[in-house]
Amino acid sequence: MNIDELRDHLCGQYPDLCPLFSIEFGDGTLQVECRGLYDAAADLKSLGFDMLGMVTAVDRGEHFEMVYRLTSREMSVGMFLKCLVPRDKPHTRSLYDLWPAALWQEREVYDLFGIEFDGHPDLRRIMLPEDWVGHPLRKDYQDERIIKRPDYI
Amino acid sequence: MSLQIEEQRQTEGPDGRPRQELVVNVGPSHPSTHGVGRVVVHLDGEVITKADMIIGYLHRGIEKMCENRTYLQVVPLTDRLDYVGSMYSNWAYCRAVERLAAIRVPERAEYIRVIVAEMQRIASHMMSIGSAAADTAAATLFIYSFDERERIIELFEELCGARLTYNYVRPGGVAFDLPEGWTDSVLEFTKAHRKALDLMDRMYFGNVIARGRLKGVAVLGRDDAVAWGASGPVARGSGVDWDLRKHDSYSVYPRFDFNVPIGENGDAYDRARTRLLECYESCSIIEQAIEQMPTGPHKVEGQPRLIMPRAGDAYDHIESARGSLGVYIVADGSPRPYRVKFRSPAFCNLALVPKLAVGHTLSDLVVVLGSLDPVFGEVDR
Amino acid sequence: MAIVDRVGSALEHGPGRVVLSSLDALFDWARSHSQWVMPMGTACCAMEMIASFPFTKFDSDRHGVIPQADPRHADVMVVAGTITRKMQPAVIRLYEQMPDPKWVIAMGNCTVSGGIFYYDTYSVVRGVDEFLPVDVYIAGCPPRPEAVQDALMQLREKIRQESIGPNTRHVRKLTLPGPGESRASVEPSEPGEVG
Amino acid sequence: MSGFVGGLVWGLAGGMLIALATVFGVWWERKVAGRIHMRIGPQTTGPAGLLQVPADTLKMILKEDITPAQVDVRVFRLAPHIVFVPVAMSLTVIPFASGFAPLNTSIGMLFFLAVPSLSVIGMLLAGWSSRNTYATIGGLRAAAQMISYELPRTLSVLSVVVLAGSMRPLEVMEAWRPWWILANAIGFLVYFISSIAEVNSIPFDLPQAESELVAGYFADYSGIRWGIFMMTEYGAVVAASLFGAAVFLGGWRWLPGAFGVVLFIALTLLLITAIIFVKWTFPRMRSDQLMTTAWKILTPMALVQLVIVGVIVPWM
Repeated sequence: MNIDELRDHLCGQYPDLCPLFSIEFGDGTLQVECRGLYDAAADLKSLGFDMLGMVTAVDRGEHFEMVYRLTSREMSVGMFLKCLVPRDKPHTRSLYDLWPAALWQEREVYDLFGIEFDGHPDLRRIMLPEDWVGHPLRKDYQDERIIKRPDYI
Repeated sequence: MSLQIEEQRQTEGPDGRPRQELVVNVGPSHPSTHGVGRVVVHLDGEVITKADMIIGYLHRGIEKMCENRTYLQVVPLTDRLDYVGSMYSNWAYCRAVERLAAIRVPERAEYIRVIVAEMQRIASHMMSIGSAAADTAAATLFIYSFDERERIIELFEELCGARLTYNYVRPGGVAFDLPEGWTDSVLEFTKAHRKALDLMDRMYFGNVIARGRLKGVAVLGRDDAVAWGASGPVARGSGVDWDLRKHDSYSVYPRFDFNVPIGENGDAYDRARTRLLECYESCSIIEQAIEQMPTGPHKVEGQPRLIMPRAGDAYDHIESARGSLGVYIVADGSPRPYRVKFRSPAFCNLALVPKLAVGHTLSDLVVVLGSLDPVFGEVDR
Repeated sequence: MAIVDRVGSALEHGPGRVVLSSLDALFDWARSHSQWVMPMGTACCAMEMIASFPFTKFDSDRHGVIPQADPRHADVMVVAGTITRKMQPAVIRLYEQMPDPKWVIAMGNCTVSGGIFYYDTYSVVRGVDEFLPVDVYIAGCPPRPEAVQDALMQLREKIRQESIGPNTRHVRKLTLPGPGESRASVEPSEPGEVG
Repeated sequence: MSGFVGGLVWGLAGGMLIALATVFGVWWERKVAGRIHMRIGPQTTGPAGLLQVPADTLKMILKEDITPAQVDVRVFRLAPHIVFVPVAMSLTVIPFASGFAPLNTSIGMLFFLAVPSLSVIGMLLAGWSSRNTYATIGGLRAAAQMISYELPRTLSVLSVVVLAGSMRPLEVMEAWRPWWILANAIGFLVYFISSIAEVNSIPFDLPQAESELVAGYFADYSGIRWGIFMMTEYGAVVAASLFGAAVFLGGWRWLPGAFGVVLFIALTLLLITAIIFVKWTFPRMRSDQLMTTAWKILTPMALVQLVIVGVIVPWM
């Protein structure tokens, strides 16, 4: 199934999600509000997206953008699910109930970005030691141990 | 940064008397953790009642480093991710960059990429089968399979001068064209390798002790495998028919005729044997690719070194030896990526350890870890 | 306290300087020809390290080098691969568990200086010599197995020049770096003459 | 020479024999393992690497002898000797040549089987006193394994005793006939397998289990105390091979005089090599498989062997 067929399929099944769907670089993206993220994810799961491939975040300045990569085995297609989380006290609902694969991936996002996941059963740091201060993948992360690479392109 | 393990729990035994659990810390430097993983297991007798997998001992912050490198400079970093299969990380990253910057790769380059990727798959599976066997003390099989891997490494060395970190697949093609006579050596290797695989199959998978050790251990159901995001031989060993080469086909893979070996029971034996059978298929793909390989340029002519894709984000994935390896790049129009995220299959597979290890003995813990085939460079990144 | 301590100190204070030199020759021969390695492999270099231990192509067993999983049974620690701040206490603990005399080989650029992970990263220790006394450095990313064997041969040369006299023994005190300091205090037991 | 002095002399001789056999045995194992792995093995230290093991031993003596802070010091220091002494003692009843066994006692066969199994106490103590989780598990595994495998091993030797009608090793050897090899084939197999288990070699090396328990019950020992454990291990291999070569394969009975002794040594070496081959070929068992093998396979086999012998003996 290619990406246009996926859009038609999605619009047929869930017309209210249809205007949020866009296509860029050959990949579909569903941009939702973070309040409705869990429901949208549940809808997509019932649509046939049975694998949660990747959970990550991008530091967009004012916001963190949560990025979920969903894959459907029967449709042989993947797509993004995105939402924007505000920067102060960032938190969003955990998708662990839908896909257990989120267990470690959300821990990683929590560790490196500091985004909290409501309903996550085991939210601890995973990559860095427990006593680490800060969340290094944020763009404003400060650490005097980092030596900046000289700029020669 | 404490190495202390948590307090031992008091539980009640079946006779009502208090019983203390034995808490055993495995790792981070243990002969069978395949790197620097650490598992804290709670034992009742020798049976694991709780396992906590702790990772991050090799977290080097590669994703942060990528943000201060140009697109081409990231390629050597991807070598260090999956150090048993460097070609995969190279290729997955390059595919994502090519998707972002709309680079069309010449056909010969795609064929070369397929050949090196399949050779890398054999090398990686040899390492995996061998080290999983070494965990059950079959050291000789490890040495035999490592010898097979060594042959591929020699061929790679001839190809790009490095034994482990190749930096060979670059955005827009591959770094160098094939050396003269290289394909003949590869064909010789695949012929000899099939015999070696037969030997290993008889020696380990036919051995009654090895079957007893592997069968019925770490059983992963098909639905669980999908829900936990397992991929590669771990998922296929559980009967999930999902191979990106076949089902979400990329590059020139649709042109080859090959099978995807599927396991039935989802135990450690099926996983290991799926890897072994995949090596046969890889041999066949290599032979077909060499036969079909066109002449032409091995990289895009006139490709500038400074790649500046327009703003946006792209994800691409390939089937690595451990599963679907994805790379997600966010570009902001500058010569450097804004954010690079590696979706590592070993990370997702390793999350299954606490689930799979419970109920088995301490001896089986190393089998569980070995059957998931973690490479900690990729797990921790 | 090992027997060698008693022998060494007895001969040091007795009339036996001459005896000590021939004992040195014997003991150094034994130590230099039997380097049992604790493979402290963390990352990419671990693969090349494995390849250089008893394997078909590069057989280090020819020189008496065999890997030992238990630090208590090992003489040489080969630190192969990037050491992160999370891993650092474990490496120090393992080094402390090894019995004297012990040596350290830093294999690969990451353990020499941080290598490719020198810049921009927040979690990598830039070289194991920040917290371990390193005897031999191997450059390369990763070094070839031949380089590892060469390092072991160089370490053999180094061991041959050591004496069992108490002053020059390999006693080095280690402390974990505090929050403010990066370099561990590495101090020899006593500055003494070389026997 | 009798009594205390004799025991002292033969005990020392047994210890020396174990030391020598270890030096040669380790070298031989590393060479054989090298051949199996398509490599060379020790080569540069001494001619053909023969001085490799002396160098290792000397180095081991010179290493620091660590007594970790958490251990029970007295038990920790005593344990290696408790492991070593019974194995050295067991060598004294082996019939080395016609009319010569250092300790020619009327219960020699039982002595050989019973005494070395006392070393399990040492293993248990070593594991327990180390206060190390790996060592504790290793010690417990060692106790369970060695006690389980005593039974099939003893039963398999019992069939030889029944055939010979004596428990005195020299009398067994005098009564030995070549057709016993066929009559005792099952028993020999049981003896061989359970001996591998008794000496903790792969596939029965659960107490040490390098890939699981790092080093098992001697994980916290270093220097020469660890060396004693290693020496005991090889000493037990040599003792089991000597005994098997004598009472099952006939030892020196095939050829007269000194030739017989040479053949005996050759047969022993054959058994040692077989154990090394098994060690480097098979994977390790799990503890439940280990117990299944002992109680459900080997013990019935040994009993069948006893029945066969019981049927044969009245016809002799």
